[in-house]
Amino acid sequence: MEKEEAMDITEAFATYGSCVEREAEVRECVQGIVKELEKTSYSVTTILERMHNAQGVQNISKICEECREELSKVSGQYSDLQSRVPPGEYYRYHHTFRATTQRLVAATCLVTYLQEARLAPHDEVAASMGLSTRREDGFHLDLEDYLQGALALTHDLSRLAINAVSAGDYARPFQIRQFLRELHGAYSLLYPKNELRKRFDELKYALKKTEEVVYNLSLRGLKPAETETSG
Amino acid sequence: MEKEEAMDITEAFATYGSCVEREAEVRECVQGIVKELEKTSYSVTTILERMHNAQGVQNISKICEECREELSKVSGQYSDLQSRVPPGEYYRYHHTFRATTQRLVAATCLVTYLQEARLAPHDEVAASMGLSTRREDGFHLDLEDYLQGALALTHDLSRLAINAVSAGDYARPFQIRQFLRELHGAYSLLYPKNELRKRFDELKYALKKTEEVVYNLSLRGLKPAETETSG
Amino acid sequence: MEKEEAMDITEAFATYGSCVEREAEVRECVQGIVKELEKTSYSVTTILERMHNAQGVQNISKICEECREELSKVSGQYSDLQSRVPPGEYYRYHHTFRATTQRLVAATCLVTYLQEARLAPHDEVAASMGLSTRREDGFHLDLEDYLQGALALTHDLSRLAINAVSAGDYARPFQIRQFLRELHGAYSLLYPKNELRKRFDELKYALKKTEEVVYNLSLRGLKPAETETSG
Amino acid sequence: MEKEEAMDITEAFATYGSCVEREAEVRECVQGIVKELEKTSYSVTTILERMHNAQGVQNISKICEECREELSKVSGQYSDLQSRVPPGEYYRYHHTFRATTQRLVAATCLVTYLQEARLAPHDEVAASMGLSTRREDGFHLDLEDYLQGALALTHDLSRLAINAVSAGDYARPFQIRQFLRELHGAYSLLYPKNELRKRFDELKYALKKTEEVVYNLSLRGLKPAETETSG
Amino acid sequence: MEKEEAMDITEAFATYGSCVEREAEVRECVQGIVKELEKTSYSVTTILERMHNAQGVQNISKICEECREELSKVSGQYSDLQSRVPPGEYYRYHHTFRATTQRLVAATCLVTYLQEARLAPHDEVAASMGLSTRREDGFHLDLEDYLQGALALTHDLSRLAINAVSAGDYARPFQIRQFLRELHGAYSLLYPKNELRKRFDELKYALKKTEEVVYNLSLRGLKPAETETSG
Amino acid sequence: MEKEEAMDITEAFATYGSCVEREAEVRECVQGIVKELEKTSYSVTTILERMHNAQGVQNISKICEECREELSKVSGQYSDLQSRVPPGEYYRYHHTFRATTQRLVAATCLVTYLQEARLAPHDEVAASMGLSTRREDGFHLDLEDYLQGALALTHDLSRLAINAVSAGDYARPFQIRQFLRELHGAYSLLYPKNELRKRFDELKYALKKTEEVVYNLSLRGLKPAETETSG
Amino acid sequence: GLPGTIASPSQDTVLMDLFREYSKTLDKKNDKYERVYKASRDVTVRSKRVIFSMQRIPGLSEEERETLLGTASGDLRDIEQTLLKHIAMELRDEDPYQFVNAYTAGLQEYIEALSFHHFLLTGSIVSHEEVQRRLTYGPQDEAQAALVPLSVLVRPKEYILGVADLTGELMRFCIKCVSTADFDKCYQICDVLKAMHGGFLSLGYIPAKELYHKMMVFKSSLHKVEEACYSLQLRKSEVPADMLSDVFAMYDAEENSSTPLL
Amino acid sequence: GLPGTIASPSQDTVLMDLFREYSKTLDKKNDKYERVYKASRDVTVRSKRVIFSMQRIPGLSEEERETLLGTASGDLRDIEQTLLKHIAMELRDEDPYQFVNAYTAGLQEYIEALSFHHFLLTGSIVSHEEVQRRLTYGPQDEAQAALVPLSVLVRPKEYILGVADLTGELMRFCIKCVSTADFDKCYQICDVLKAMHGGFLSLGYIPAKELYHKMMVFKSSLHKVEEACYSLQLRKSEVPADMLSDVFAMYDAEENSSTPLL
Ligand SMILES: [Mn+2]
Ligand SMILES: [Mn+2]
Repeated sequence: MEKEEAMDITEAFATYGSCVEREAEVRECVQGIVKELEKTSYSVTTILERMHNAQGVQNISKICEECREELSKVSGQYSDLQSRVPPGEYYRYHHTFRATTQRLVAATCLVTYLQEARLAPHDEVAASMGLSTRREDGFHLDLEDYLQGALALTHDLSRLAINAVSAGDYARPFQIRQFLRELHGAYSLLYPKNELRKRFDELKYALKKTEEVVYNLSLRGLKPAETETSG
Repeated sequence: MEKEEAMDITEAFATYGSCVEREAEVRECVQGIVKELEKTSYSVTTILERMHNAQGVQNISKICEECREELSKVSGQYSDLQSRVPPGEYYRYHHTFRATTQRLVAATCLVTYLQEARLAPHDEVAASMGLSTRREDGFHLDLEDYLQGALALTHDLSRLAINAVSAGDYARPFQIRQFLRELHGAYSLLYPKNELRKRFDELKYALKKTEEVVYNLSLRGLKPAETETSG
Repeated sequence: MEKEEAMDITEAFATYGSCVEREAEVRECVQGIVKELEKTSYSVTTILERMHNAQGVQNISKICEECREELSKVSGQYSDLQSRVPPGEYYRYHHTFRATTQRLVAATCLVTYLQEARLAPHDEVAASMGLSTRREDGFHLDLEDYLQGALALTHDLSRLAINAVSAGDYARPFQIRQFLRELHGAYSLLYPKNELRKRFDELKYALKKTEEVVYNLSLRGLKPAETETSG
Repeated sequence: MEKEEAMDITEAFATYGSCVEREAEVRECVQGIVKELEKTSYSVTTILERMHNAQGVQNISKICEECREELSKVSGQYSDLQSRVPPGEYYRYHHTFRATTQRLVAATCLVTYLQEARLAPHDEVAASMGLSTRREDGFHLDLEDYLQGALALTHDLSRLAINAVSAGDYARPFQIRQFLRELHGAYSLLYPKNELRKRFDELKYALKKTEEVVYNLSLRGLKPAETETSG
Repeated sequence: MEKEEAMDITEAFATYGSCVEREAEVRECVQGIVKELEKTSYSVTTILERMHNAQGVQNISKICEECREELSKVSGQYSDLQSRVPPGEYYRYHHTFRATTQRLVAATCLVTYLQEARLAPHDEVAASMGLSTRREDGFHLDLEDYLQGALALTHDLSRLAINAVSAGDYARPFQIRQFLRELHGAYSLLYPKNELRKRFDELKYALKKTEEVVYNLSLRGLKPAETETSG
Repeated sequence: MEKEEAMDITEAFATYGSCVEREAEVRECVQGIVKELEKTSYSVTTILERMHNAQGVQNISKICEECREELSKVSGQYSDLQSRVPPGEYYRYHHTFRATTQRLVAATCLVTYLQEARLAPHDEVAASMGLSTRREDGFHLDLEDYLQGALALTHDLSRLAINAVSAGDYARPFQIRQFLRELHGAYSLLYPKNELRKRFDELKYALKKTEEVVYNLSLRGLKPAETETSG
Repeated sequence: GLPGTIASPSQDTVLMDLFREYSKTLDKKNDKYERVYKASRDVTVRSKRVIFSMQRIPGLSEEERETLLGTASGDLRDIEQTLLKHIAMELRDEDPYQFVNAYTAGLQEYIEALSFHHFLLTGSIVSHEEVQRRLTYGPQDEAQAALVPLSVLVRPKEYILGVADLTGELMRFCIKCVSTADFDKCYQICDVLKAMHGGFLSLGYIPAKELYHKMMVFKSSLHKVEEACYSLQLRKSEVPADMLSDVFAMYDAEENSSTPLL
Repeated sequence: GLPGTIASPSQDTVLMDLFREYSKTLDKKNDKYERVYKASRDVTVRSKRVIFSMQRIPGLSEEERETLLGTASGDLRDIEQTLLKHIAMELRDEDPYQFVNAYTAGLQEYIEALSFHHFLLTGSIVSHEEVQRRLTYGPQDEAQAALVPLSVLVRPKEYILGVADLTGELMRFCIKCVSTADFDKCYQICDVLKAMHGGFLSLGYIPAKELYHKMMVFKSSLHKVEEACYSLQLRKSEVPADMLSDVFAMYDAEENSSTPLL
């Protein structure tokens, strides 16, 4: 009787063994795709860097177009990822692509702001990355990742305010200040905690810096006429 | 235009805020249920402890019945848990109930062994806990948790071998040795790594200990006639 | 206005500072007395160490008497302590004498066990230390300290089981196992957590060790006649 | 047989031991020469520190000459080093002189920038240190060491931008910003990782700092005439 | 035979025990005196803190006088310490008063700088603390403690530069920068390593911070007339 | 005025610099000698390791002789060290040779125990190392180093008890237990604290291990005749 | 049972009965601890919200500011009268030090919120007495009048730790004030922080590890505020004093109406 | 460009061109490193499997044992001829020390497997020379005959670290042998481990942190094996030597046929 039993165990464990192996394969495959996403994210960052140049400030719309093109790859990469992560196991691999996703959210939100002077909401960003916003759909853009990513653009904006002045564009700091104020108001509704709180504090610094630029321009009468409407 | 925009953001963020809050509630609720599971696990352990007493060795079947009764609660508790964990978020909360689940697997496997002298396979254990074995079903008994839990009974078995001798039951050590050998063979198929490897090494020690008991009995001619068939 | 403000704050810090100082004084004084208690505890431990010698096993009753005498000092030392701790602030200084109290409880319980083969209950131990058992009485023997202290004797008992065999006393391991099992049953009722849990694990280990001694004796037919029924 | 066995092992350990010793000897000798290089590097750093003084900003060409003279010692010291490191074992001892080499590269590149407003390329720096650029030649200037070293001058440049303004030299910050941007563009091509990534982040920080200086000058109309085109 | 031996050991260890106790007494006594030094050190720090207040900058000479008075206690406390430390055991207790001594050196040097705009040398500081500078004299002010202590004032100076500006004193940052540069030059001669190296890096940081203050003042034309030559 | 001042500082720091360098030389020299002591210590350990071999137990006296020869070098090495450490600075370098000294004390005490079954006292060990026992003599064998070193042999003894049984020597564990008990009694007189306490705990552990060996031998009737009385 | 004999089954039952008693006693204490701990956690959450809402003040109009402070005042009163009172009732007739670890975190956060509110209203730091007074509850009806007054013990430690946390909030508030050009508030905060720094220093060596860590955070907050004041001074330096108001008028023209005038 | 002038666009291009070159060089090296690293990882995985399969030996029949060792031998040969040879080809004409970090882990695991296999076959520890010999590949055809022989550099360090890891496997093997009553093997392992312990001690202070950690693990393995031998000796002590064989005969009667006779 036990003989038979033992064979059953052996069989069962042979099956278990192959399950365990398959999992290791999935993990490796996921890491490979995340590397690709990482590369795209790096390219976009490199393109965006150009907006801080004197010429860049004047060519922002062109820079944004280039970014959009690069970002358009992301959708396919996430679809690859999605096809590798078994349904129901999104959170099993979440930590491996979390940081990269947040960087891509930041880049997307920055481009949207530069093109349309508004914050891209969760669903819009998710859609542009080929992702759902709903957990029920399995593979999605997690709300927290969106919220953290979107808050990561403040540093670049306050730097842009400075460089715009050097390049003679006096209107932009006023616009940026306005946007940062709105962001501040919006995030205030969330009672930010932990990681988000840190980023929120960075927003305060970015806002302070931009306010100083605006103050300095005002002091010197370098306030552009056309900002009246957006200030 | 921006005014309107700002309002949209505000609205969107109010929604985001309530999402974030709901999540904190789920987490707390999950922890509450895990505490209940923990209590059941503790009760079963306390009942099982009695098998090491002199009287216990003779009453193992009664002890096992009591355990079964206690373990029958588990199914309802997991169903509670399942109803709280949103679909697709199993692995988001997995770490909170992982250790407890493994302990319950260990108890279940131990009872099954004591009653039927065989290892309960993954599907059987999962079924007795009211769980699926398939990840696709969302809430399930993870294979790794089963494998680690099932390997955790070796310590108790080698202790039972010792106490059985003190209580004059000379047959049991022979049975236990046989079972540990089969376990060893089965787990060998998995090339155990990391945590599982540690438990596998413990199995080796349990086996060594039981072998020594068997040797000591053999040396003194205390080998029971009826073990011939199962040895 | 700021001047005044600054003074308010300075005052608040001065109050805090003097409060910290007063507490430090009481603590220092308490620590002085605790050192005395510590010395008594150390003496008792040194006396008890002798029971592990070959001659010791035969002289346990004499060793116990010596311990009792040394322990009789404790009552006066606690009364000193009591006079130093302001009423209603028992738990303010509790951590300074907690560990020592537990060691003394352990020693008292060990002596009582060796003399009378039973666990000294909370009120009895408290009385022998000149303490109340009720929080309402201010300075008392905390229940948790009793429970942790009483559980600390298991290590010494399992060691005694070993040394008793070397000294030819084969009955004692059977008694010790019996006592450890009773302790295990009793403490199981408490659902031990945290610190108590660690000690409970030590009890389990001591029990296992002692079970092995009993097994070795049983195997060799060295079971004493009167333990036949419970072995 | 065991005797013989033991001897084999002993021999293996003796071989390993003597190998370790030989390596330790070479390493000690190498470290001695590295100390000399370190001293030269320290001298150059001390000379360069003077450029931050008010008088220094005006005497940069003189400071650079002094540095060149000090740096001319380096070539002989590397030739010493080369004679000590066995052929084909360059990377065996690489870690002992790596940090120092990078510091010397940084100093060399800084001097070249101050004299000629350009980045000294790999081969030029290697030549000035008496080294080859090709691994096949054995002792050479590792490309990565060059790249990391060359990136280490950014901190000093952003500090110079600040001090130049204090000393009334308003053109230099514009030049430095230009150079840091070029560096940024060039290094972006490398997809910097690990150690290089950290240095790249320092470059970003230095660039941002310098941009702020340029902004402050621009705001106050202190832009020098010839930078109008690129500012 | 063993009996006798055991007695010898007991006797020897009784002697060792009393040695160990005597030592513990010395240590305790030394720690008591160090606590007193500690208190003086904290008083001086509290007084010095006032220089950062808006009114403080104008009252620096008064603040310094108060410090001097407090520091005059130090000499007696060190003489106490000296009487307790057995000859030849200075370095046995060195670590217990090392940190405190360095803090006192720092305070002394800071006061001297504020009063006389120069660095107090080793012998002068030692004399003011009632100590020798020579190791042969046993109890002395160790050169390293002086060097580390004197370097510990840089953080406070760069903070003072900031607060002086807030209080409308624009000349002080220029003076502080000058002093920090001289310190930098002097400490460069020591080729600082280890602990001193860390403090030297702090000096560099403080210098950089102060240079930024000077830059901000220069940028706004707030350079005081007399520093024109050295700024 | 500042000019002159600056020069003074430079001069003073040049002097300080040469002091600092001289010290570094002494330290380096001391470390060199300590390395030699280290080597001797390792040789002795390697020789002693042989006593754990199957044949080793029978050759203990020969092993001890070899150790003595090796240990005889120590005296000269300490005399070298003494000549390098300036008077009054023993405790300045104490930490550099402390661990090595303790290892040498441990080896010496172990050899003495193996040869004469007694603990070598402080003065005897010091004498064999060519050292004084008195602090007043400057360079000496510190009492604490002796006490800690002598307690470091317990691990090796409990291991020897095990290996002696494997080699068929059943009497040795009884002797070792006796010696460890005496050590325990002796060190109990010191009321061990801190580092010594840790070693004392190791002694307790070694004693317990050895008691288990004695128990296992007693259980099997392998008690040697002459230890009957003290076992 | 005498030595050498085995404890009888009745002894076993005696032991088990005793431990059943012990278990009840332990459970009672643990349950109370748990209830106090949960209440304290709720105090933390709600106090954090009050603090956060007050952080919105810079940039608001005087009117909005007053409304907001009024709401905060109500919230604080509510925390005192529900959660903290609940804790006080649990602690009645207990040694409060026994449960202090259960409620210290919540109490500190409440003190942080209260002192923040008090600072915004009065510009001063709330006193220890005032805090203790607010958490001492008078008798509610005749029957209870004879009892010891109900209260939550506020040790100086909780008071100081709560106030130490306040410094971080003041720093954040100050940074926001620089943005909204509320210069007076910045200088006021800087002065208060410096006074507190002096207070901390006067304590000398602080044995509490907690406080030591908070001191480090506090120091960095102080430096940030000092630098903010320094940069305000630099701003001011570029405009002759009499020109300043004109500049600000111009500067504010483009502000929307919700920004306060200087 | 001269000082004071701004680098021209052409200089910019020159710089960018240079860095494109640098980038290529870096990529080439990184890619090679990556390839070697991946191959090394595969060596690790496959060596671990070989080790694991050999751990099954205790309790097997002589015949089964030989089959198993034969398979292991083939697997090892395969690892050498594919993966490790691949690494050797990558390293041809390179400074091997440059890539040593990429393949050290795999090489150590291979040495662990090889020395385990060698020990089970011969009872001795494979020599460093033998390992190096196996990883030195002769010319494959005429065209290559003139080249330096292809090889993976085995530093004494890798050899020692691999052998240090072997000790853990020997401990596991020994514990299993106690279960299956293969006493001779236990004593043999104990002797070898003691000899190795002496070897490690003779090295004196070991500067490599890695090796230090392995030493600690080794020591605990050694103690476990010593205690196993001690308990075997205790077992033996209870039966007169001439009775022993009878006892074992009895003991083995109930074993299934796959358990070897003593
Ligand atoms: Mn806060
Ligand atoms: Mn291994």
